[in-house]
Amino acid sequence: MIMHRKSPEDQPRIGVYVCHCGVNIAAKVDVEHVRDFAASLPGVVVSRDYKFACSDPGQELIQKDIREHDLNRIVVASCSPQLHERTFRRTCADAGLSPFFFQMANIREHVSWVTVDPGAATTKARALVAAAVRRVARAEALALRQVPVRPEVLVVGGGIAGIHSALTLANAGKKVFLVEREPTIGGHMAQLDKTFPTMDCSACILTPKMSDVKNHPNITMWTYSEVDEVSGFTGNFKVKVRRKARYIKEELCVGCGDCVDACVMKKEKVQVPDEFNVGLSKRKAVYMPFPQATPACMVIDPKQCLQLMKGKCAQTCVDACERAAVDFDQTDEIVEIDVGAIVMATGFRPFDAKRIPEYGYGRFDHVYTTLEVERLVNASGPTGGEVVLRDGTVPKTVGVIHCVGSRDRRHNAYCSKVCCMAALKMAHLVKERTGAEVFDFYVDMRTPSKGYEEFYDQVLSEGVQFIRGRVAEVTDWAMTPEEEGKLVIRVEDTLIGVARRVPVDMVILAVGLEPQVDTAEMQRRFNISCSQEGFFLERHPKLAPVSTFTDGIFLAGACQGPKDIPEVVAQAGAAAAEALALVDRGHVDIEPNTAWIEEEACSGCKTCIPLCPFNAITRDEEKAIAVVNDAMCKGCGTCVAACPSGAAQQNMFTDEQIYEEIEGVLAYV
Amino acid sequence: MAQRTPRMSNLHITRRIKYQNELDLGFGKVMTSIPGAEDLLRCIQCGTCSSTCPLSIYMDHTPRKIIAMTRAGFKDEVLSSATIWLCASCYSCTVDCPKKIKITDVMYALKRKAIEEKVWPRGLPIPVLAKEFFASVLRTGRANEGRTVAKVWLKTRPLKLLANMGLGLRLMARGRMSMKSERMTGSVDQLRKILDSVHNSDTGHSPG
Amino acid sequence: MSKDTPLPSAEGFEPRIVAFFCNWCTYTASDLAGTSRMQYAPNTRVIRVMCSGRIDPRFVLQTLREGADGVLLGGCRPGDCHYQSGNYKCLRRFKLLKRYLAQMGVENERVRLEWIAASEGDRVQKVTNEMVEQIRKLGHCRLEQIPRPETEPAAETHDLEQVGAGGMI
Amino acid sequence: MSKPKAGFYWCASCGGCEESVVDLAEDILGVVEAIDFVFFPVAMDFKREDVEAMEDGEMTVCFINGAIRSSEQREMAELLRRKSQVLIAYGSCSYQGGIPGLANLCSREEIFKFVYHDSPSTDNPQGTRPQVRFDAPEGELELPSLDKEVKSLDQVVEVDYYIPGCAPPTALLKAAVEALLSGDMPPKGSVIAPDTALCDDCPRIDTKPAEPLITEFKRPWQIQIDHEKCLLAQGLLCLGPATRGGCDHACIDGNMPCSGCMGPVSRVRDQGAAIISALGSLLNHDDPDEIDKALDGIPDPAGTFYRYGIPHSTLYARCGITAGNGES
Amino acid sequence: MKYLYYPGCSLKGSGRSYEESLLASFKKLGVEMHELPDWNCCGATAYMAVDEMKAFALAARNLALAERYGDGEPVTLVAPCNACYLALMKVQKYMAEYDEVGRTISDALASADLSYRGGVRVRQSLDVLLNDVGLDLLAEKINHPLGQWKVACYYGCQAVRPFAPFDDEYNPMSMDHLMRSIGAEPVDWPLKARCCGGTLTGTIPTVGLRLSYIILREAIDRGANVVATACPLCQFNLECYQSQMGREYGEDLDMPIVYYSQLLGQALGIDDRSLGLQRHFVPLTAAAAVG
Ligand SMILES: Cc1cc2nc3c(=O)[nH]c(=O)nc-3n(C[C@H](O)[C@H](O)[C@H](O)COP(=O)(O)OP(=O)(O)OC[C@H]3O[C@@H](n4cnc5c(N)ncnc54)[C@H](O)[C@@H]3O)c2cc1C
Ligand SMILES: Cc1cc2nc3c(=O)[nH]c(=O)nc-3n(C[C@H](O)[C@H](O)[C@H](O)COP(=O)(O)OP(=O)(O)OC[C@H]3O[C@@H](n4cnc5c(N)ncnc54)[C@H](O)[C@@H]3O)c2cc1C
Ligand code: SF4
Ligand code: SF4
Ligand code: SF4
Ligand code: SF4
Ligand code: SF4
Ligand code: SF4
Ligand code: SF4
Ligand code: SF4
Repeated sequence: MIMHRKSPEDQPRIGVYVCHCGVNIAAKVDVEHVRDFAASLPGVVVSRDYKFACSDPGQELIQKDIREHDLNRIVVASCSPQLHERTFRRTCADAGLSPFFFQMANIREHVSWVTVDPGAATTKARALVAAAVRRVARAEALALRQVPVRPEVLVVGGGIAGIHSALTLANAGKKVFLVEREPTIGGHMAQLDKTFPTMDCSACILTPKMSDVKNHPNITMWTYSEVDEVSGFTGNFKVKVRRKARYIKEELCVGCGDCVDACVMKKEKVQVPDEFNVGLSKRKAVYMPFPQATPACMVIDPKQCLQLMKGKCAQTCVDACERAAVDFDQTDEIVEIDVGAIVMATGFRPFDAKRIPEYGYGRFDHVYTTLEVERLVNASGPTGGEVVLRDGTVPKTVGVIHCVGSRDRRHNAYCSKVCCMAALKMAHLVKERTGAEVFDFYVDMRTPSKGYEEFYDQVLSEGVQFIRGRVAEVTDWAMTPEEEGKLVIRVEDTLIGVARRVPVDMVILAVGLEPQVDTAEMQRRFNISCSQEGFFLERHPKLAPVSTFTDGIFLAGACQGPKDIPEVVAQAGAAAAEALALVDRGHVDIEPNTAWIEEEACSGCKTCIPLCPFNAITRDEEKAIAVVNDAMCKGCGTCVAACPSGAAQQNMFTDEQIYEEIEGVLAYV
Repeated sequence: MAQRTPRMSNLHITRRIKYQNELDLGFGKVMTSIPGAEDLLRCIQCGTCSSTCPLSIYMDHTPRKIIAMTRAGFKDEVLSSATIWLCASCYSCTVDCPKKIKITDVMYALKRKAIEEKVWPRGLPIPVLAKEFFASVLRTGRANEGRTVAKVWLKTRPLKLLANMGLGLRLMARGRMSMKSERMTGSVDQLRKILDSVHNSDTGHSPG
Repeated sequence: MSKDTPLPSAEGFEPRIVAFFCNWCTYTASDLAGTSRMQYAPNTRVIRVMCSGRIDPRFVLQTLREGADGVLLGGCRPGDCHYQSGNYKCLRRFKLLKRYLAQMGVENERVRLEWIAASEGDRVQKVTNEMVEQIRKLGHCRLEQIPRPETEPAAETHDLEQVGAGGMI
Repeated sequence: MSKPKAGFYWCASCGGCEESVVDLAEDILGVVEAIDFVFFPVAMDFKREDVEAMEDGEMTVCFINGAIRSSEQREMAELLRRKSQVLIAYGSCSYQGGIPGLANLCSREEIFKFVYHDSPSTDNPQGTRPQVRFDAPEGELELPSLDKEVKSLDQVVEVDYYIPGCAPPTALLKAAVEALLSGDMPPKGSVIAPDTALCDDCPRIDTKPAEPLITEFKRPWQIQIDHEKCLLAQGLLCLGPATRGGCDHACIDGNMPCSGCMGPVSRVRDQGAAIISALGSLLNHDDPDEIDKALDGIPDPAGTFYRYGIPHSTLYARCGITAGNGES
Repeated sequence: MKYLYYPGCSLKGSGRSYEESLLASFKKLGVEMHELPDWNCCGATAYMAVDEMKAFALAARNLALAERYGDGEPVTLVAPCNACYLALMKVQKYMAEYDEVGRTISDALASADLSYRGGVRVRQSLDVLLNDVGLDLLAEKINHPLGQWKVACYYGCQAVRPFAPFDDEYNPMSMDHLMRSIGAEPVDWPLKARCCGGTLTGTIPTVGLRLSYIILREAIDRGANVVATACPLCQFNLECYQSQMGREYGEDLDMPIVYYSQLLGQALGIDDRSLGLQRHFVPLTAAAAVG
């Protein structure tokens, strides 16, 4: 229920609290001065400064003042409302004051952190406080809306992050939909051979979890599927999932592989690079990404299959399948589901090493990425675990290059966090498998987690040669006879201070982690934000690392930023817990910042009706006026701004409140 | 070069230490105010510049070290270093640096500082070359390579001039060099005005 | 009312700019500028609205009337609006409003619409500094000089694509 | 009981407001019967001295139409304010500046220059301009001086009520007179007219689609106007959605779009901005170029959206003129 | 197609044959080149080291003249010499990016009643040939394909670094494409954009010579029988010091070093003299016979 109450009868009695935030604010803004200034503003009864307003004593202070001074309006001048508005609203509510009689002035993010001159910062803080005081005087008593929450959760992405989130939620008894774009779940972890630092076999620890997902009664797993559309809001999302045509009936296929053997694409040159093996092997049109793929079900690539492309093929696969699972008539299917919360676990994309042409990837056959070598050293990989080069030889010298695409302002300025360890792992594995002389070119060695430094120590003791220096170039330009036919790595050995040329047989590029290509598209579809580097943006890096700015949507894994498996799993658990906390409560409180239309003032001009993005406005034909359905209104205020009669109004953002704010920010000298 | 067995007598044992008061700690910061050198302090000492530089193998300090020394206030060492004069402005380092530091510009700035403080290696014809070049431009608006080079050699290494006479004559014979200067079609006054204006501006990056 | 606000003297003139930022993108971006400690001119005061679609031309006029020297409107990039298309509505009103403002002698640079995504803290910094600089050059917004010589209703050049592109020189 | 005394005076006006009184037709007799006109320069031969001779507050009511631009108009407004108990701004010019207010888009000098020199019909070889003082054979003559800008009545004196319209609908005048006579007046400062926008009682509202209905703006002469269909939906700039009703949709009935003479409704601060917002929102283009192209169809936004209210507009009101004491 | 042309000092001196062959080829291709009237020295490399602002000022004056020449129309200024190209690009960019440079240079120009507002597009001649003239038109106009040449395309540093938008800074290909289009065979080699030593050949010859030699050596090793350059300084270093290099490293070096435009001219059927081939020390013809 919303009460449309005009300003209450009683005069505003306002309390103002100017927060120091330790020194975050106080070092720039003269908080005492702002406090005194606030005290002089009309309606202000109490004005204080305080070290940490959001701390318990800070909140208690406010509550005490509310009771003792009979305050009916509160202004806290501190950080961004995005951070602590809820905290202080709760403070007010707990002291018996409607939470909507609270107003925040952002003097940290918008003032102390961005202003050089303390005088100017103080002036700006005063303006914002003045505006907040004037605005809060116009605040109205509103009630939170309570909306029931659906108990189901959607997990998008079936890497280790998505798998772990889904299992946690399912084990807590919630129904989970897991939507994975590829034909199988598993993500990048499935492609890894061993995992640092303990070097357990990736498949051994991942495969059981994958089959748990498949078999869990609470999990609906849709692979080869994508989310097309998301609407609704926290607790009540409506999601359209596109289940792409596999051309194989999932319920019939047992993954025996007879169809693959039968497929007409016998010759390698008509086959296509195998995605799972990062192009190191080829596959046919009908395939299963890898033996433990989950579900163990084939898929037919429509961009490859002759029948699907040209409508002409002997269809040997159809004949081969005893279970008659091949079905060329399948089409994409759209399923609509309702969920209460969403966990995004869409992972990362490895940096494309071609973007650093000086390293010769794609130009020289013997330059590989770490991910490719993961497949090379893997017993079920394209070479059966043998480290052999594209020309069939075994490398005798190998160079591993760090920071490829990372810590590089021309590409990604950030550190990819896992590649130092991945490079060390490669150095170790390659040395172990081939006995080659391994050179490791690093800029800074970053091994800060549990057991990581110990791993570095081990690799050092194994005799890998570490050269501190960022490689300038991998070239086939030989200066000496020994360099002929080799790849020469040009680098400055910065610890010794000389330029070196190191000839090697094989180069391994430790590529960084990048946001998925379609992150921007996903951001739009799910209405969440991205940070500068393109990963999904968390609500707060420390205090809300798995929440987004859109309520009800949480983040897990490498889609939020580069991280390794232990961290991914920890975060996936956290995201599941947050989602659980939401759906388990059964309802959510929704801000009542909805629009409403003053009946007598509305001329029924129909201006507002087509503007509402959520079709919340309809025309009451009898009264010949417009009416807002506040369950559908999300409070954008577009109709309010457009109404030429001033009949449409928005709770919490009334014209008067904004006019007060305008006058407030300008009355500051 | 064959490695000689070290003997106590030819082991050079020197004591090396840099005292804080010998440094110019603000030097790096000062340099960042020069257009192109603004990112100097961001260097992570990765050495890409040194390894891509075709000349680093001749340098007394690699470009990376020059950046480190500049930042750390080793002003005297930097300005008297041969490195800055060996830089051929090929811009390899500038395009390769992962921190987008415009090292070539830093090298230019250091050269200018060295000239300003009169600490360039004696006998190095570069400043003279630039001066002659400037004179030529002021006279005709254009550079005459032949004349300029001849004059430089005359002033710095007269013997060299003789040695290169042959080349000069061959070039002249092929119409590729002339002692007669090309000139701008208009008057050089306008050009002078422009240069005077720069000269009188307060950029602080013109040694004047 | 701010009628008591003394006008800053001509020298040492510091423009006063009111910014209306949408909650989801531009306000978040300005928070990000804060958390990233990007320093910029202190002349703007941000008023948060849920969507750039809430920005009523009346706010802009009222802001100028109250003595502001510039108004900055900020919304999500085209296609990124949290409410689907509020930013387009804002753009259309803005374009019409600018034509009127031009007739009233309000210089083009004083009222500006920018699309700034949540991740673009640096654009908040850049746009603010740029605008402060431009308005410093123009000086105080002296509407009291109306009537002015006729101004051509200047065509608005603020195109969706161009926003942020930042023309050369 | 003596009849209440009333005055009716014109300032910068076209005469239309007087016509509207005449339009009362036979009702005028009733008015004259109930009220004693003591000052009505258009109709009766009273002089300024007669007014000056009155006691302060002697007139019960005085209607002033027309905007204020000259010294004489200002003096008369002040005089009549003193002499009357209730002062009513009659008509758009008096209410918000009206058509004369558009002159504020140009400077006084520009106006003089055009009128006395440049206009095609001017023949003024000596370049003579009117002077405030002029030595004629008959002696020194004095003319009123022209103010720097046009103001609404309430920007010069306090106004009690407003009757909007260009010219005001007779029904409103009648209603005002009746209310006055019965003593049942609304709160001071009110606009005596309905407080909903014109669309409310527009006969075409049902034909107005609830969708972004504008793709281009057209002038009435450019199209064959449909008699039934919402004019806005036909691409004509109808200001009805942002304009107070009470005009009995006269223009609409004449197949002409509303040009906004009744001013905004009470909750709207600025009529022009309101219509800018509404029309901008309803424009059916997302592409910036398309938007611009459509907007080119409004060559004079200030004159179009503020045709009757430049002096009262939000922006203009910053020009140092008091905002007026009225609703808006 | 019409362009404004900035020759720079070298193309009037040691690099004359570059100008001769380029203008002749452009003419044959129907491209009009108008020499920028009253141009002055671009202020390149040597000058930057002594007084950067003045170097910028010199370059900027040319841009200002070009902009004025355009009279409001967009102008493309073609600078075939790498050093000039870089100097012009650099001042343009720095004027826009650094307030201080922008201000000082604008003031300096203003003192001589000039101004520069960023309206000139500076381009390397290779860029124009590849992207405006286009390989298709070239293919049409070629009447003497040069099958005998295995060309090491040598771009030098400053054509592709650090500002050039038209080609890859590590492995540039535009000249390679051009050579292929005239029937020659470009060799694949890694030193296309490595530094030739620039002015070091004159100032610190031991180093300069070695840099040039490394390039020459690699070109030979990769099977080239001619080196094509895009820069008068590179051409000078590689050709004029060849005998010195030979002495220094005890080798018989006899590699013709020409401008790509000279090969292009030949393929277009222009006679050798008009292409300035007689100006070279190592004759092209001789090597062709060998090759
Ligand atoms: C070469 C290399 C070696 C590594 N070695 C180790 C190691 O030894 N130890 C370690 O701890 N970490 C290692 N890592 C890091 C590890 O791979 C990651 O931490 C982990 O895989 C991230 O898991 P994730 O689930 O977040 O993302 P991902 O594994 O990328 O999974 C994301 C999943 O989401 C799916 N998806 C993406 N977009 C959509 C969409 N729109 N709709 C539906 N589904 C979508 C993808 O198909 C994918 O299945 C290594 C990384 C690399 C590159
Ligand atoms: C100098 C320094 C600076 C840092 N700066 C940063 C920074 O800027 N940013 C950042 O992200 N991180 C920073 N950190 C790290 C950060 O402090 C820790 O990550 C964080 O405090 C760990 O929180 P915690 O709750 O796990 O442990 P703690 O903060 O150690 O809390 C553990 C609590 O458990 C109590 N406790 C212990 N044993 C028992 C018991 N048996 N029974 C009951 N109670 C018990 C303790 O009394 C204590 O209150 C910094 C750390 C240090 C040392
Ligand atoms: S986080 Fe916010 S409320 Fe808490 S101390 Fe800092 S500024 Fe104050
Ligand atoms: S489609 Fe048929 S043949 Fe192919 S794997 Fe499945 S069950 Fe076996
Ligand atoms: S983790 Fe290591 S290799 Fe990866 S970006 Fe960071 S420092 Fe470079
Ligand atoms: S505020 Fe926005 S969502 Fe709500 S009714 Fe108005 S237009 Fe629709
Ligand atoms: S725009 Fe305003 S007046 Fe028109 S229908 Fe909507 S609420 Fe009513
Ligand atoms: S390349 Fe850049 S970051 Fe690396 S050492 Fe050189 S200057 Fe520093
Ligand atoms: S510009 Fe100078 S320092 Fe940089 S790579 Fe070239 S020669 Fe070396
Ligand atoms: S817009 Fe005009 S024509 Fe249309 S309904 Fe409203 S008043 Fe009538």
